[in-house]
Amino acid sequence: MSSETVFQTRAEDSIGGDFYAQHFQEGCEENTLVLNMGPQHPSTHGVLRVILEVDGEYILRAEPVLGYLHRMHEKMGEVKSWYQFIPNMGRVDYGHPLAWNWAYVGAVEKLAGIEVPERAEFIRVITCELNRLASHLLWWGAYLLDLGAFTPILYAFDDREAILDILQRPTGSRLTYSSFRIGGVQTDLDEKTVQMIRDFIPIFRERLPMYKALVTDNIILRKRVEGIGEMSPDVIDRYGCSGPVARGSGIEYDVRRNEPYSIYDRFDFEVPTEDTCCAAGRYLVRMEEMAQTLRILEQAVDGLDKAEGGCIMEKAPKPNWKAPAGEAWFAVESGRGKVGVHVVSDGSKTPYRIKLRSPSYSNLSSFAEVAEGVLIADAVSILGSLDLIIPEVDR
Amino acid sequence: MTVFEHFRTLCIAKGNRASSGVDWNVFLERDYIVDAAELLKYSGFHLESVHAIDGAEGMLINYLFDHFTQGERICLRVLLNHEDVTVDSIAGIFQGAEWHERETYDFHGVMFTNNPNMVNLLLPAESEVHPLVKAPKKRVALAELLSCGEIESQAEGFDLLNQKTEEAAQ
Amino acid sequence: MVFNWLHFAIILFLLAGVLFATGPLILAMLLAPQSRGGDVGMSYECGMRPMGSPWVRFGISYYVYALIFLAFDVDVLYLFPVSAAYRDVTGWLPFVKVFIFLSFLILSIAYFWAKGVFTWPKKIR
Amino acid sequence: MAEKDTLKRPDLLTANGNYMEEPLVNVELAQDIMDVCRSMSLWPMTFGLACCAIEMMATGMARFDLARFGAEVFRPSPRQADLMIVAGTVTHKFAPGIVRLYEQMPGPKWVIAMGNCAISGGPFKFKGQYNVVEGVDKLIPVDVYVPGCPPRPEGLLEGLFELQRKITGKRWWPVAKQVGECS
Repeated sequence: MSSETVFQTRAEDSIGGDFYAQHFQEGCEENTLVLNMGPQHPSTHGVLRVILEVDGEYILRAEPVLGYLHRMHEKMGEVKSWYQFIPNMGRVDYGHPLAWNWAYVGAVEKLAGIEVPERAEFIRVITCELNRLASHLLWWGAYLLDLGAFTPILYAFDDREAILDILQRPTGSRLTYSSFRIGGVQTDLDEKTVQMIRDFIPIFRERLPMYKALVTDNIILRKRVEGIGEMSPDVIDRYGCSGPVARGSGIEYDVRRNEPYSIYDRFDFEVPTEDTCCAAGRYLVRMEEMAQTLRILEQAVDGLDKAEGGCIMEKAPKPNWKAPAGEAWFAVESGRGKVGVHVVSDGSKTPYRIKLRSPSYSNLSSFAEVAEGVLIADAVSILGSLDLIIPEVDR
Repeated sequence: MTVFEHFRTLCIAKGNRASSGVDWNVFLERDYIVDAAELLKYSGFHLESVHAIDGAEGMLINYLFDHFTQGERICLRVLLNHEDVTVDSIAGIFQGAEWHERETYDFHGVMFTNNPNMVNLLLPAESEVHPLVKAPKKRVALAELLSCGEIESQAEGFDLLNQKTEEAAQ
Repeated sequence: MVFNWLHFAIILFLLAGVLFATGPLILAMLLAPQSRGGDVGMSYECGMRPMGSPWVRFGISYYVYALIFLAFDVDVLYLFPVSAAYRDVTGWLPFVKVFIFLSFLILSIAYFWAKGVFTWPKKIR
Repeated sequence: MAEKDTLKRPDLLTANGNYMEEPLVNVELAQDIMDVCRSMSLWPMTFGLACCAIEMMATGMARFDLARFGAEVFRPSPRQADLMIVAGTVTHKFAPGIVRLYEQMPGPKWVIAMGNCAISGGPFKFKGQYNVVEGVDKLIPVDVYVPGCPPRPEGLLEGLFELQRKITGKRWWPVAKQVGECS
């Protein structure tokens, strides 16, 4: 069989697209091209697929198509027991899994009226904030890689590895943590881990100015992000965006501040905002957030010694524990925004319904409107500035 | 709860943020959801989530709204019969609702009329399976599932939550 | 014309160049197993089946930019002999001649500038 | 679809009719030399599906440095790649895409199934599941399985060594000591 016949056999049906492309094409203008960006695309950070209608290099319309990584977390919630569902939370968002851990565990604790020991709260804050740093570093490296700068990701992963070395001691894993338990955390922080964190904070604090000099002040980066992807506060409102995306548009909203959970009301930190509403604003907010996270970490590590109680409550729920009937909604701030978990229980061993509200999902839903009329190259910049984690979008 | 002072609601219940995370639970008739969403839009609320709970009495659609500055979480709830799970879309007011509604269609088979793009979002295209719909035997009465808090006002003939209050009284 | 070693070297150089470029391709064709059948021949579009014909209107702005660059690149070639021979000339006449040539280039830049080739809108909607 | 039927061969790689044609010059010595060359410069495709993709990235970064073993050139396009690292969960929706991408890779090509999801569906295999392909080997032939959820970068490196051993028939790198053996 020669290569020509191979080409011919597939040529006829190769222009058909699939259901979504055909559905999308119905609204197309004449002489435009329908182009798939993703699922296998390095700058969509996973398997996001965006169908674009392009006129030359300009995007006339864009429609994200989701579900290429739909992993049935909500269905699993109805099948697994209250405890068995915790590992799922480590896999919803691989960037900041501890926030999801916390959202789920917090919702169940709220439902059952469980009080968590003070020390456990401190450990949760420390590990969660370390994880936030790792998440922002991952975003930073990957975003700059999308924009064409390769070196920063090497620096970012260098620092990230230092964080993972610390985090794998109390959580037992490098990436998909599921160390939170209903009523506390799995493992206590030992002396060495605390010392590692204390050593890490000044080192990382020195790196931040270097990142600023190396990347943030770079004219090429500035040209790629400034004025790109403008999202007015109205857009934020209508799409329900949260986290750095909302703060980059001048909305001072952080769940840790506006709806303080756990012990976040004890810490002194600022909620950085930028009024530029563009990708540069979101970039700067995240960079500033890293500095603020270090501040929280410092205070939390200092407070850990004085905290009372153990790492988990006495008489913590057993594996076949039954939650009381009722419902609870719990929101936490993850690296991407507001994570919400709505648990509904009928009083049995398994949850009746679990709804996971993910921030990336709402942030991404605004993309179709924001990307209208921009260059394809800028669409990459916009997608990156939203900091997408696809498993979290698809769940 | 001044937003819904002059609005036709079935029931308004004051929840407790510390115990259930929602400040106000507002039950609405099916036809009023778009007007209610518009009201909330002008009061500066943003949409957090739209999702359904499959209960014995029917499909309960929850619309969660939050406010960036006031910090008040409102849950609008619409009960739909299992025979006719159709409700108006609020995607015209909160564009972010489009995806949430499509997801609800995927999981629970709830049809949202006037949604601009009513195709499968997460499941494969034209998939007819709605995985989170429960078998009729496994459905539990909503009164047992919900914890709405104190009932402030209630329309006549609305007795979805009454069973719960009786239980609590006993 | 006498065929001397220099010519032979040039031919050798050419041959080596051609081999350097085509050698790996030929080797791969001979030695590598070939993947056949299925969607091998389909154009790659991020793993999805392409939609519609690719023969549509496309953005010209970059190509105009690239063409201008190419044209100027070739023009620079003309300036090399000038710069090599310039130190042997006397008087202003050669300077004026080169300047006339360059002034046309400058005019063309001004023309493209006025046409807006160098500025692309960031957003069209 | 008559032509497609003629494609049916016993050695099909995918259900869609992809197969591998023998090289024109099938001399053993030449192939052996080529195999060593191939195994020492594997070009993986950037094919991060889920969580494992981050560990795959970490493997490519400075600390674990995949470049030491000649596999650091991550290519976004299957046309330039000869190794597909399936790093993450494969869903029914994306299954045709994965098969297509595999078919679009030129020969010779290899597949590493990285992580439990790609091996068997992993944690997402449960009664009543509706969207996850239970193992990417149901779609495309897999050469090396790297278990873990996600595997540590060392695990992926070991998987790469195993693939190199599979291609050349020889292990090229020292074997790590067992835990407890180290003094």
